Amino acid sequence: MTATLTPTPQREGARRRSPLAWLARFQSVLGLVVVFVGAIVFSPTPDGEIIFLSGENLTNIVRAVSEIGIIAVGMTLVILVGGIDLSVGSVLSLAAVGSAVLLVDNQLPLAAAMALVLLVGLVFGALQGAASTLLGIQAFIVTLAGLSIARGLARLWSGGQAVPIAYGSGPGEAPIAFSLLGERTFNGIVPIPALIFVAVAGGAIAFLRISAFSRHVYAIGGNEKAARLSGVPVTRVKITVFAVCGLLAALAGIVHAGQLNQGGPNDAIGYELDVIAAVVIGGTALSGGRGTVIGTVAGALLLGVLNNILGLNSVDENVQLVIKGLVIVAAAAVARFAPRT
Amino acid sequence: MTATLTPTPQREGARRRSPLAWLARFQSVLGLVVVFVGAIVFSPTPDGEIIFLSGENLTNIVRAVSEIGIIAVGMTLVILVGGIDLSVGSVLSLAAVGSAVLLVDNQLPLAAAMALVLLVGLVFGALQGAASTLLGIQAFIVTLAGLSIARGLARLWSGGQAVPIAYGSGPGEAPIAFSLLGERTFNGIVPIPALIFVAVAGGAIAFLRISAFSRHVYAIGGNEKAARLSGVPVTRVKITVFAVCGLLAALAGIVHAGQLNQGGPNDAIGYELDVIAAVVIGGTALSGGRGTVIGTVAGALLLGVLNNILGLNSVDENVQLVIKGLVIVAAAAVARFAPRT
Amino acid sequence: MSDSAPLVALTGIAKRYGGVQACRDIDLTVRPGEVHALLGENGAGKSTLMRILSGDVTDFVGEIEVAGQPRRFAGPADAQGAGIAMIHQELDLVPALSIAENVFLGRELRRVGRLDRRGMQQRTAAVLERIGVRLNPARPVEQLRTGEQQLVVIAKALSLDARVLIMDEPTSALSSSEVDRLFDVTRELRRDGVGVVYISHRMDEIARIADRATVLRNGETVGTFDPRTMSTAQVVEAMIGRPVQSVFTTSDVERGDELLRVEDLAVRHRRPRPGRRDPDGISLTVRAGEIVGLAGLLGAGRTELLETLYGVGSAGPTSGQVLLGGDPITPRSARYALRNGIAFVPEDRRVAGLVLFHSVLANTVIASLGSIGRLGLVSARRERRAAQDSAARLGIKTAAISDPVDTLSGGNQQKVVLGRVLRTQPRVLLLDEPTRGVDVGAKAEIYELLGELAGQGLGVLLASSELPELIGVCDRVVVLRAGRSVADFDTAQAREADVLAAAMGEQLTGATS
Amino acid sequence: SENRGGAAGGQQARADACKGPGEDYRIGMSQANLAEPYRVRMNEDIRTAAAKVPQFEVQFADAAQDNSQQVNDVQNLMTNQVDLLIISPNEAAPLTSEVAQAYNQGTPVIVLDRKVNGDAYSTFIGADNVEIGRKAGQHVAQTLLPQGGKVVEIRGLPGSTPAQERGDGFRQGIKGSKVQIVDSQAADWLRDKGREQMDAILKSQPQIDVLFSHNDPMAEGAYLAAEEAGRTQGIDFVGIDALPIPSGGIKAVEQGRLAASLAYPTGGEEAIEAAKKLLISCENVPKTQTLETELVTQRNASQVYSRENSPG
Ligand SMILES: Nc1ncnc2c1ncn2[C@@H]1O[C@H](COP(=O)(O)OP(=O)(O)OP(=O)(O)O)[C@@H](O)[C@H]1O
Ligand SMILES: Nc1ncnc2c1ncn2[C@@H]1O[C@H](COP(=O)(O)OP(=O)(O)OP(=O)(O)O)[C@@H](O)[C@H]1O
Ligand SMILES: [Mg+2]
Ligand SMILES: [Mg+2]
Repeated sequence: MTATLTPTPQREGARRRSPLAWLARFQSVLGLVVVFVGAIVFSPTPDGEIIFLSGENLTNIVRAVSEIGIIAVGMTLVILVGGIDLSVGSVLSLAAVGSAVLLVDNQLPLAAAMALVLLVGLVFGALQGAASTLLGIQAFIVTLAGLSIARGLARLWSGGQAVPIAYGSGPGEAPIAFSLLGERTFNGIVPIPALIFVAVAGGAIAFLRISAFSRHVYAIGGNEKAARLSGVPVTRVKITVFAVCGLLAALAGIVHAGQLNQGGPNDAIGYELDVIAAVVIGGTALSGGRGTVIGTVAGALLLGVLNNILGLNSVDENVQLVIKGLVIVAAAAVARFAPRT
Repeated sequence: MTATLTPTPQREGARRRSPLAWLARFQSVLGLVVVFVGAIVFSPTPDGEIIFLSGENLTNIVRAVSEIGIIAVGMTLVILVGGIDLSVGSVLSLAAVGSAVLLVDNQLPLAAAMALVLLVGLVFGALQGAASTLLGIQAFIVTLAGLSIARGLARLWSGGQAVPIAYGSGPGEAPIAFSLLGERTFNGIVPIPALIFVAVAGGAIAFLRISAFSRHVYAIGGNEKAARLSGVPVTRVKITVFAVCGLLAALAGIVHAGQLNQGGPNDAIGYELDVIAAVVIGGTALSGGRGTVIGTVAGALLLGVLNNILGLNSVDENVQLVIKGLVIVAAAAVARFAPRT
Repeated sequence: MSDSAPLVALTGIAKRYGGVQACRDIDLTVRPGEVHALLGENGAGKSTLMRILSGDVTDFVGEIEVAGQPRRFAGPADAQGAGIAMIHQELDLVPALSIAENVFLGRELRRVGRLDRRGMQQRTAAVLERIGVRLNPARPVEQLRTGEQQLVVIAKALSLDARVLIMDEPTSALSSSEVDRLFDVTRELRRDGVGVVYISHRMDEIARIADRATVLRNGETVGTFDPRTMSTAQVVEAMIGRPVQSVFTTSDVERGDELLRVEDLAVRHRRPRPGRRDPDGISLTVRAGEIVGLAGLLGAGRTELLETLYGVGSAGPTSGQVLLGGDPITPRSARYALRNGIAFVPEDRRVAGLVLFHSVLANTVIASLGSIGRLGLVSARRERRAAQDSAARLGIKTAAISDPVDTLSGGNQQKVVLGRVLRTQPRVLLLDEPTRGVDVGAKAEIYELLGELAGQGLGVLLASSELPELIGVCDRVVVLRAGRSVADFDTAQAREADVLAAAMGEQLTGATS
Repeated sequence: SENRGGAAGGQQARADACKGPGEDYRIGMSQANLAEPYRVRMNEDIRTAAAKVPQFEVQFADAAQDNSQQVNDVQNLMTNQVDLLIISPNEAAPLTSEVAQAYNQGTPVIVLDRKVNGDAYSTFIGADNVEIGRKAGQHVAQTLLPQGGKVVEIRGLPGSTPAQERGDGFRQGIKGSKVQIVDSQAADWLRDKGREQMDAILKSQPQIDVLFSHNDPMAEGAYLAAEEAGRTQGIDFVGIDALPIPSGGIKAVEQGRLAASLAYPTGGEEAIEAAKKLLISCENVPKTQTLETELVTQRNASQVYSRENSPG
């Protein structure tokens, strides 16, 4: 037997890094680029200034998408493992109510209140993940039920009415530190929610790049059976991912409460579709195993820019709805027809 | 090698039709059975009569779910091919507005108006299917855009306000025949929308049983590549299925207009989740290729019974939300743990 | 060999996938009444060429002539209309549909406008009968074993009554009895003037069935010849471009201590599973440095045994015991098995082995991330190096390790699975049909690798449907029949016929020639 | 107190905003949602009234019932440098600081229908929901059921302020009479939900004398349910809003489905009036303008309808 184990030569060299191939790496942000350029073109320009590009407007956009964006990071993970989480809007509202009640009514210290609220989101998410994986029920059903349950709990906890947050150190007043969430900072330019969004997204991107966990996430969504046979702790990873999504929804809820100075039990209705839209427009496949957090960030910003530019121009609200739909399809088509390697 | 060998004997005969296996065929309706029995148990009984079981109440339930149910039949097909249609609520509203405008403002004859409205739904659905298959964009994005577009069109067509429908033969009045949609028949017991629902579901079940088309639908959702290699016209089938879903959403819109005597441009917001819930609770997999229309009908009725019994008991609305979520998960779990062959 | 006008003629076929030239300037003819073998290493371009002929791949360079007429197929249905049918290498069936529905998918029978279920089931039963399978045509395909699914795919192609039938590795999951039956049918087809293109990596089959053979190498034609006048060694040399003396290597390794011991293992399931054969009294041992074969007919329970040992068989009460290095273990999950040094290569790489749209890299390292980093973190650089290592060691042919696995040829996909499993540094290796679809050269490499690993003290339990492989590679062969271990041969003495006889048990007496 | 234009630094009244009739003005209108007929009508009233002022151009934004979106809308409008902001807030607390910021920058702000907290705005124009509820209650207690009777209430979205206030007002209105509320269900302001709830209510309530609904669409939905059950005869349906549109409550009263409805005026016209004063004629406007409600019954329905829709 002669066959030596000479490796087949790898034709690495043959692969040229064409500019097209380079561009294709950014496929998930291509839609955003197109919409962004469109927004510049169609920006109102009183006094010749491109309003859309003004620093204030751009930070407004980031702030406006930050809640959706924070949750979308968690939703990306959930969708990557082949799941879905419809409960995020309700959990956001539950967390907002919780923040208000704990700070104002229960006079908890800031750190304790925040920790408790985040824990509620985490546990809620984990329970949903457990119900879905351990009972083998489709995540859609479990989290649809979760949507209903969390909304009910938010209304019960708040007594059905928005709980207003006043700041100060007296009874019935929340610590002033909490009001920072509603402020702008860094020369009045960068709003705190935007910073939190950027931190969450950046952290997630970095973590996904270097962690074994993220490999497990992708493998499960790609082929759960193969992942299990490869020794991936499928159930644990899935539950964790749902828990993270719940946690981030709760974090968004805290931001929401800070932004609006109240915990509203009827807030964020229908956010789940916006969040999923950001993820999917960012190129993540609903079937799992394929997608990136960067794409999700781009998807969230795309929706934000679109909303913003339509708002800046006085387009009729109903016509706006039509244009919005058309642009979303167009942006998705552009990304789809981007060159691929 | 010498042996020509007898084939391995297949032990097909050993498969007995156990009662368990028989029961398993009804797995998709098991959740409904459980909820139904629960509803009987918890029904209010003034004068010893089980209100829930009264003929009128039962037909009310069917009427209440009929719009969701009609669309859910189409949604089942869409989900079976591995798609999803988020636009159905908006298309319903568009069709309701269209019915009212065409009958009342444009004074079209009943048949022409209905045909036109159904055509609008059909074309809208087909366009979404085409955009999704031909451009290769995920159905979620396309139909989310469709949701926005159809809503915008509905508002534009109606001028933003509900278009009331009065009956008669004068100008500004709709043909009296249209008012039948709001009536009951068979001794005032069976509401017409329920009849339409039953007809659509029955027709779909029969059609799926006897048509080659249905095999193609299942095949595409189960293994699109295999379907394509077998010569199944994948694109055509997918577009057809989206078109049918749009058509049924429009039919539901006509029913809706008849039921409420108006075409409201803001009706049916969020219906898409209810419709998808009915389909998924009925055992259809969101990943495609697996599910039945019977299951969907059961899923729709389950949600209807649940709403009804909570309403009959006048449970606090917020507690209702929580109970509803828990029951949905429980029903899904029951169906999941039913025996399987 | 017939000299009549060719049924189809391919000229100058070329096809490029990104940086890979899958086919370049290939000519091929198929004549009526011939079995034309298509040979070549993994990734030589066989499947691609046939996918072009069968209308699956439509963007290519070159000409196709059918019965003298130039044709350009719009899709598989179009090619089928022209009388060309193909059995695809990967079992492309719809899991939830029944056998009959799969067989007639896309061309359902109708009677008075409605689906003719009965008719389709009867005709399906008839084709299945023709290849010697008795399966209920109403059964969902997902309940079938891999081998049975392969038979269904064959039945489906036969039912098309094609004039040109392409079989891309139709026997890779079949055992000898089914193969014989398939060849009987193939000879019938030949008699009826059908042109058959036959692709296989089982060299003995080529000699038995083929009238002509065309060898491809790196997407090019090496030549067309008469397989009956050439030895296997010559054919293999043509394929690989260098001589390979013997495919099989038997290790002369000093056998060490007992690594794995299975004592009277039985698994009883809670729910009845039609057509399943659970372990029901299996005893065997694997020692360090030993390669033990598992032989048995389709459905004898080999896969179930391996899955049970790996802890991924469906749950149920177990009796008997499994000892690893002398200690009793209860494998409950793949993680548990892996932690204890047991690794497993599943039978169906596409369903259970790979994330098809993920890269070679990701698929290679997923089971061994712990060794690539620590504290749950991984270094992309080390990950990359590990994957490149595996690719080089196993000779995985891919343009780049960042390419998705499904752009690899079948055999190379199999090597990716093997590479991943080996990276977990197992003590005991459970292999279920590890060379399915792997070319001769690569097989030799894999066998040699196994020998090498055994030399380092690894114990291997290898299930295979290819008897020559089992006898050639293994030290001992344990035969399973109906879930029991019924014989244990030392391959130094055993002949194929003995193993077969043990596998078939009393059935052999009924068999006639 | 009276107010004039915006307030710089929150204190000093500034006349900058008022540049007289020679200038063109852009007005931003932030609407809470366009799903409620009442709000669509409000926008229309604003549009119609503004069309008569050549200097005015109005830019509309629809927050689709989302507080956060409305914050964005206001910011967009401010970025777009509107000369005056009209806002009908979704809820008070979330929009208070946004409105205050605009006002403190010197932009006059007119708050419509729902209040914001504090007083950092130019003027509030709205009706009094408690008062309307009370009037509805009084009408039921004094006119419809002077001998007392059973009332079923269909409420708006749980937790929303108008639902709360209309319910409270109604209870004040029937206080001391023999009118009794026997059932109360929420239908989230929606017509089809109203119908659904009424279906169930009709099952459990053998006798209903008056159906009081927090808005007209829900009352109409309930009417449909009763009609189907053949029980419209004994029940008087009372709604709120009385919108002067074809699908609104006035028509329903005129056509005999509703016994009465109480007008909830949109204030759109009044808002443009106030804008004219603030921007063009540099006059003072009152800090609060409470709009009067009007009881619409069969007697005056058609007259009110044509009055509300007459041009001019
Ligand atoms: N869809 C695809 N995308 C990219 N490359 C592909 C694709 N399909 C095949 N290839 C490449 O084309 C070459 C030929 O592949 P092909 O499947 O034809 O080989 P084969 O001869 O059938 O091999 P095997 O014996 O392993 O099945 C391989 O290098 C493979 O990686
Ligand atoms: N009824 C069934 N439903 C689902 N999967 C099945 C069924 N029968 C067999 N399988 C799967 O098919 C594979 C082979 O099963 P089994 O162990 O019975 O056969 P085997 O001896 O390995 O024969 P072969 O591998 O030659 O098919 C296993 O992966 C098993 O899980
Ligand atoms: Mg191949
Ligand atoms: Mg096997």
